[in-house]
Amino acid sequence: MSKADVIIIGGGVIGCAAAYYLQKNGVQVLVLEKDEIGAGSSSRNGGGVRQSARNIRELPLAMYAVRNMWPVLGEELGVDIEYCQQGNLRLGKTVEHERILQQLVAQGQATGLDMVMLTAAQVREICPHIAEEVTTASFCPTDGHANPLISTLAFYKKAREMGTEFITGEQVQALTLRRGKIAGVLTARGKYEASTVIVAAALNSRAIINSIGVDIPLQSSLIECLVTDAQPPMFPYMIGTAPANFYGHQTSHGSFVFGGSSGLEPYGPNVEQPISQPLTPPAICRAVLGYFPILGRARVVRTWSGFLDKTPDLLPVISKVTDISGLILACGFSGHGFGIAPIVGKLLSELVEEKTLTLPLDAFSFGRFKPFM
Amino acid sequence: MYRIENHPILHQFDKGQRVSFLLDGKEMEGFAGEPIAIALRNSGVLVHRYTAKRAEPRGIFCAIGRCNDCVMIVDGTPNVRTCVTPLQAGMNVETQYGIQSRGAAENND
Amino acid sequence: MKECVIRRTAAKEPFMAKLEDSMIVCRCEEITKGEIRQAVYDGMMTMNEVKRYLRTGMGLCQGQSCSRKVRDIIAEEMSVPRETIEISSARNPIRPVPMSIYANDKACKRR
Amino acid sequence: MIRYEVIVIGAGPAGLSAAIEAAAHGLQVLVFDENAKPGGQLFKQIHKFFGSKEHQARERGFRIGEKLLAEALGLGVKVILGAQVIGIFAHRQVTVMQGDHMEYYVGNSIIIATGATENVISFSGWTLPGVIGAGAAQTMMNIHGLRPGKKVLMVGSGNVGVVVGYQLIQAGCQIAAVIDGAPHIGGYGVHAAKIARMGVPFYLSHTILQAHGTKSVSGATIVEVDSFWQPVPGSEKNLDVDVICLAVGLSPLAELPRLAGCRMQDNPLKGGLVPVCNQYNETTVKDIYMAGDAAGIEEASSAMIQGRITGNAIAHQHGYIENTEFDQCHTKYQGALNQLRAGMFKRDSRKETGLRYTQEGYTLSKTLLTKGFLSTSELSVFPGIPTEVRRRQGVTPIIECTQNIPCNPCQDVCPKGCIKIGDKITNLPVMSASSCLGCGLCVASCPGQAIFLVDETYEDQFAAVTIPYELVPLPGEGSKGVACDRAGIPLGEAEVIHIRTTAYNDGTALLTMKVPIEWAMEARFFKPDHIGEGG
Repeated sequence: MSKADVIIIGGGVIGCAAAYYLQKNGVQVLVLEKDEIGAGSSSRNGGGVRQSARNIRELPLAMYAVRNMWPVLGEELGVDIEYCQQGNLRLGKTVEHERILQQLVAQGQATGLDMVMLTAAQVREICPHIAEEVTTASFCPTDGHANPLISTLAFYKKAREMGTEFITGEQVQALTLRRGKIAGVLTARGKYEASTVIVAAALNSRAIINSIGVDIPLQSSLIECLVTDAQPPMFPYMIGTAPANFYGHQTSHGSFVFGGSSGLEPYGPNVEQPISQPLTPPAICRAVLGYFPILGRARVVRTWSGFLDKTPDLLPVISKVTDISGLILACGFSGHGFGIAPIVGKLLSELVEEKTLTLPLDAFSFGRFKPFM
Repeated sequence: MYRIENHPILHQFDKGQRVSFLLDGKEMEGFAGEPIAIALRNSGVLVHRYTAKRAEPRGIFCAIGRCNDCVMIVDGTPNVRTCVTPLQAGMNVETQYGIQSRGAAENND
Repeated sequence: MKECVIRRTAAKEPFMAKLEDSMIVCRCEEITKGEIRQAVYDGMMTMNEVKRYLRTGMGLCQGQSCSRKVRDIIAEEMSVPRETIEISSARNPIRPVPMSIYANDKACKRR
Repeated sequence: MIRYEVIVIGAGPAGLSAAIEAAAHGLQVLVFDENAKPGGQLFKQIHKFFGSKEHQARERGFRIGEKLLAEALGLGVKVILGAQVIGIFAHRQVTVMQGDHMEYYVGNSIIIATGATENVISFSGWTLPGVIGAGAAQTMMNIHGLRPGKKVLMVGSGNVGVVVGYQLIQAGCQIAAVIDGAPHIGGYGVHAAKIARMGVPFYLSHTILQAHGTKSVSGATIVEVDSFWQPVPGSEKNLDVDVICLAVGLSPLAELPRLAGCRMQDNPLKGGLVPVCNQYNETTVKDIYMAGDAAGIEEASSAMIQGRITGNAIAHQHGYIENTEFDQCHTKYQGALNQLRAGMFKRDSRKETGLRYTQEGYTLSKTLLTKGFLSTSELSVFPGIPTEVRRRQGVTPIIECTQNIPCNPCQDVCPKGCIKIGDKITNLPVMSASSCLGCGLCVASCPGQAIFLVDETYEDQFAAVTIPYELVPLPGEGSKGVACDRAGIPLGEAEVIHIRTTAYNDGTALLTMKVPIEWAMEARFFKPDHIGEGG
């Protein structure tokens, strides 16, 4: 049926970003999405654009994106993606919390991040709504948040305008090879040809690449988010806590988005679609109210859950599959893909076009799991 | 003013005690236990709030708590559905501007 | 329907405004018919995509008042039968719940 | 986690009926409703219901609600009010917001009976205060005793529009007009006729263009539409109203079955997105059942039977009744349901164009379908209209029932058997025997208020016309007023010669007025002198 230079499997933020950067360089892209644009984790995450407390091997990607891409992305894509770079505030209440935060700050500073510890008085000054018991906090002023739903759609919108074709409702069943090289993909309706295929289909990536005998270790993990009604402006920061029992922020709309878990999720029913768990929103609410009692009156209007696609080392695979020409993987983002999506998209375009990489991708190689497999 | 004193089928309506409450600082009357919105409508108050984006007036629309158009600030809490929230003596009801009271909304500017 | 295949390529004609574009459709989030039409033109072709792009149905009533209208507008813009446009996903809670009440959950207290 | 055998969500007619049926067979039943009062829409429905005895015909909705509730409680059903079910999770877990906390329940079976939500149409100014749903109007006046305004434009001529229009007048409001985009009145002709004879104009093929006003509604512009729904230039009319009431249909409230993972279908005949159910109202998720409008829009009488069907199926499923009893009950309920679904308003023929003949072959009244009243010339062919010869013999009922509605209280209440409908309850009533006592039971019992008594032998040159009357204040005997015809047009002076009110007639007074004999077949409404004098 269709012919393109590159087929991207997956219309999430990674696939759409890659499509955008490729199409911008004149590469004809076809994106195949089994559901709709941004139906998976891209629309289910908390929207953090964060460098602090990130794995040191992933940090350069986050720092690059924050420095060079996020501040101009909305303008570049022509959509307000609600990027707010006012810092990440991580709160603590106990001596143990303080120790955790100090360690994070030390790590961050060692890698060139402008992180600081705040005293109780300092936290209260920048965030007057916190609970009395909050005694300590770390702060990373260059962190922030954006609207993940709109960001994903913005990449899609711009790529489509520039000429990328998207086909949604089209589930890829297998990859096809010709003379040992990637030749395209097969769907229930037929086949699509391209000599390069990027698999950016989160958990589904595994079944797709399995079709040609390639595998990576991926595990699904359910997490949940909730959103409240609009509240008067309270704080612009991305919020986290030392015990990491919730995270979230106030959106430009005024509503609060919080994510978290009850701890029971791994033991829940084994399901294909993410299904909300009855005990998770109460657990998130209790965690939030422990730090922001003022939000007791805010009303939860919606909750949703999503799957993380976790790898054993919690780092993504952003890599060519060396022994199969034309196959590129971009999956396993392990719950922190949104903040680095722009640079990942750009790097994927560089991989396809065989350009010099803006940043090294060695830490994310497919090959690192080879002995394991 | 809008109360039905004698209904051909339902005759009289069982109402609670007559109580007073505040609307934007002004004393109003209604019956305890009836929805706040009903007491307001009887006194001729139709505008419950002004919207956040266009500052347009809104009031009762569905009257059963579904549409959320009749929300006001009640005792300091915004977004309270007045069509399903029972009136109590001494309640402080405020017209909602966006999600704030008029004073707070003006302080933002 | 998710099974429904949609090919999405850039619109060839420029966006045409209509007389009734200024009319409010989503009462909660004050989204107009024109904004929804523009969103479809921009490539948002499902109710969830329009919802995520514009916030239609994300307000206090969670789409109870507008979802049928939004669906009709999307269908009309795409020139497809309205039945082919799937209603946005249903989500808990189906009524707003104050965080203080959500947190006050007896099952957990009994443990 | 609290377990019940049956959890019912929604204490409306369907939910309560399901609960009663299940509890009567011995199941332990818990019912949740988010409202402060149970009964759902029944408590807003102050009109008399159609149907037959087994459908509780000629009872007013709110009385049926009271009975259902008493019956449920008597059977040990637990009803928790002010309880908002916010989600259904795996294994039929139900999360409920109760007061200041959340509770978790689990049901061996769950019945979702959450009813319907009102549709809206949007037009310029539709967000202004004063534009309300018809349900909102009913809630305000019939629950809280408050008029929603003074003068109302009703948008939509379906049963909800015309019934709520009548109730607005009962509450003391004026109706400026009833409009509908369709070329025909959507509701029962008899409902429309009730307000037409009070002078309410119907504008069919009309839509609302704009609500006027800055802070609230101060007027409305309506406009005629052509067959492509396009406004006809120059046909605009401005109406002086302070309320615009939207009665443009209902949609099933089916979020809970969607959350529960039930397979859904988009069914225009059922009013929108509904779960796919088998004949016992079980969804595609085992042990999750539906009842009432949430499974497809009908009306309260059908909802009650649907509830029974569901409750019966669950009792069988859990081993409380054997196959024979189950089958018998099911057949009985299905039969009652089929009766209600018959007739020209049945749900799969409603949208059919070409409403031209009754099932007996009579030509339908065109003025009834477009203006809300029967013209005298069209009337005479119908079987409920006695001949002139018969009328000269003394008091006789005039049955102005000309559409096939599933309803037969007139046949039931007549002590002399003057009125025949037969087994098929959608048949038009036939005036047969000549032994009318003039008791007026048929007049008061007709939910459509379509039966009148005419006595052309009352006095020389004068006839006595008895009409059902449900307005306040009730005129006294001897008081003067104006007799109006079916279109609400004043004919001239009339005098009230008799008023009958009985508990059995439940609020429907029989008002007998003396009119010149030539108006005997015209005068159908009495307007007391004080009306229209600034009242």
